[in-house]
Amino acid sequence: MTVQVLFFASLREAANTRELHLSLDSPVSARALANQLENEHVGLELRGALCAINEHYVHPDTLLSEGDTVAFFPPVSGG
Amino acid sequence: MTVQVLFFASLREAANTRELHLSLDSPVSARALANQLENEHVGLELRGALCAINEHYVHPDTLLSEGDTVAFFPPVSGG
Amino acid sequence: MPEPKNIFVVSSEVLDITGYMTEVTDPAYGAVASFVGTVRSPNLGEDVLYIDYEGYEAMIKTQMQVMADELRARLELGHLVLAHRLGRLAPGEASIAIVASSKHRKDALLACQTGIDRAKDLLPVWKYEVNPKSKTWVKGNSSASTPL
Amino acid sequence: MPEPKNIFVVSSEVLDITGYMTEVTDPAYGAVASFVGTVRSPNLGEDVLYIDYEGYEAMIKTQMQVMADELRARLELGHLVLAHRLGRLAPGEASIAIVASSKHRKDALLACQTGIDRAKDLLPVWKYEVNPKSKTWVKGNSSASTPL
Repeated sequence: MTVQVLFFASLREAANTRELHLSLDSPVSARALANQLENEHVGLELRGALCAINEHYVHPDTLLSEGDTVAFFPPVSGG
Repeated sequence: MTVQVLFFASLREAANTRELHLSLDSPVSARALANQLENEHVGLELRGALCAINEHYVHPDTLLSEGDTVAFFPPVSGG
Repeated sequence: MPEPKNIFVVSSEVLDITGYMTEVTDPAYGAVASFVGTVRSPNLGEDVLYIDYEGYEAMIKTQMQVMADELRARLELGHLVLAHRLGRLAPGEASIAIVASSKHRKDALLACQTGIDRAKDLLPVWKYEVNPKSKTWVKGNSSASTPL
Repeated sequence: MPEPKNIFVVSSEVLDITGYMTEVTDPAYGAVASFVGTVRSPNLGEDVLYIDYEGYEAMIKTQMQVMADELRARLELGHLVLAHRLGRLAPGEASIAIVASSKHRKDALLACQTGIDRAKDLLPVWKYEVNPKSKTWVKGNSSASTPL
């Protein structure tokens, strides 16, 4: 299955990209995907990050589905 | 002593004036002045009215001083 | 840190809400809150044609100072505008505005909330409401002091 | 009674607070409240040169809908504007605005108070603050969900 991954703010800088398109072999959780991304991107540290799937906050154990947009970002500081 | 008396809203209409200048023989309270005004102005009913002396709310038993401006008005409905 | 300022407006002109917000905005204060009361129509089921606001102008300003002192005693505020319009107002027009800045968002908002409650207690203003069926002085609030 | 409307704005243009207040004002609703957050300087003792606001625009709008639904479930609101600016902002410029009308003054003010708290929890926005001594991502808030 394919998913789109987005990074923001300091995680965008650490990943050195804003957006990835990935093919995954089997259903994985946001947390498992995060672990895979940390292994593939030296310096990317996702511990403490928030995850959203399709623009909604999710628990890291949520499983991804085909076509999902998964975003990883630091705790928010808007306003 | 002399005092200025002001009426507002429905009391202005009932008194048929916005302003009076009165000479009083002796120190009187706002309440005593109100009674005197009701006797002098047919149809003026001050029961339930608020009193202010020199732009500050006062208890009706407050004594007037030379030169005071005494206002009588209905409960306020601003905003 | 700029000196916190009070601005009191009593006027029969249209209230300049945008101007008040500009007046209170200051880089030293990160929060600006406002409350604006407008003439409501329908009211109690009847369309309102207009409301005539009568006020005791000198005392309104004196009581605005009382309000500002009360608010500043309780809240850490930057600049504060208290404004009341008088005269004839059509539905939807602004009759009262409270605008405050603060370093703290809660304080700016509380100034508006406490401020509008106190304005309704303290400001000597009376509404004469005119609709197609009746013309009446709006029943008021006497909590500012003991009535006669 | 007009249909209550939500207006969501995410933009790198100057926030048009006056326009938002006009949008929510309606004779059917007697109260209009606003909260505006502005870039504060000095912050933590240092003059701020500017702040770059980065946002996840699509998700900001989705979360503004979540916020509006939450607010309307609890409060009786008229019209509601939720606006967040992105990009480079100088001290004193408005970064966020919440503007609400209501028949009830308390509800309009509570929409602003609850709204700004929820905006700081929910909206995916990050601040990069630049002062003469340092450039830093402002430490954020993770209360919207369980972090990794």
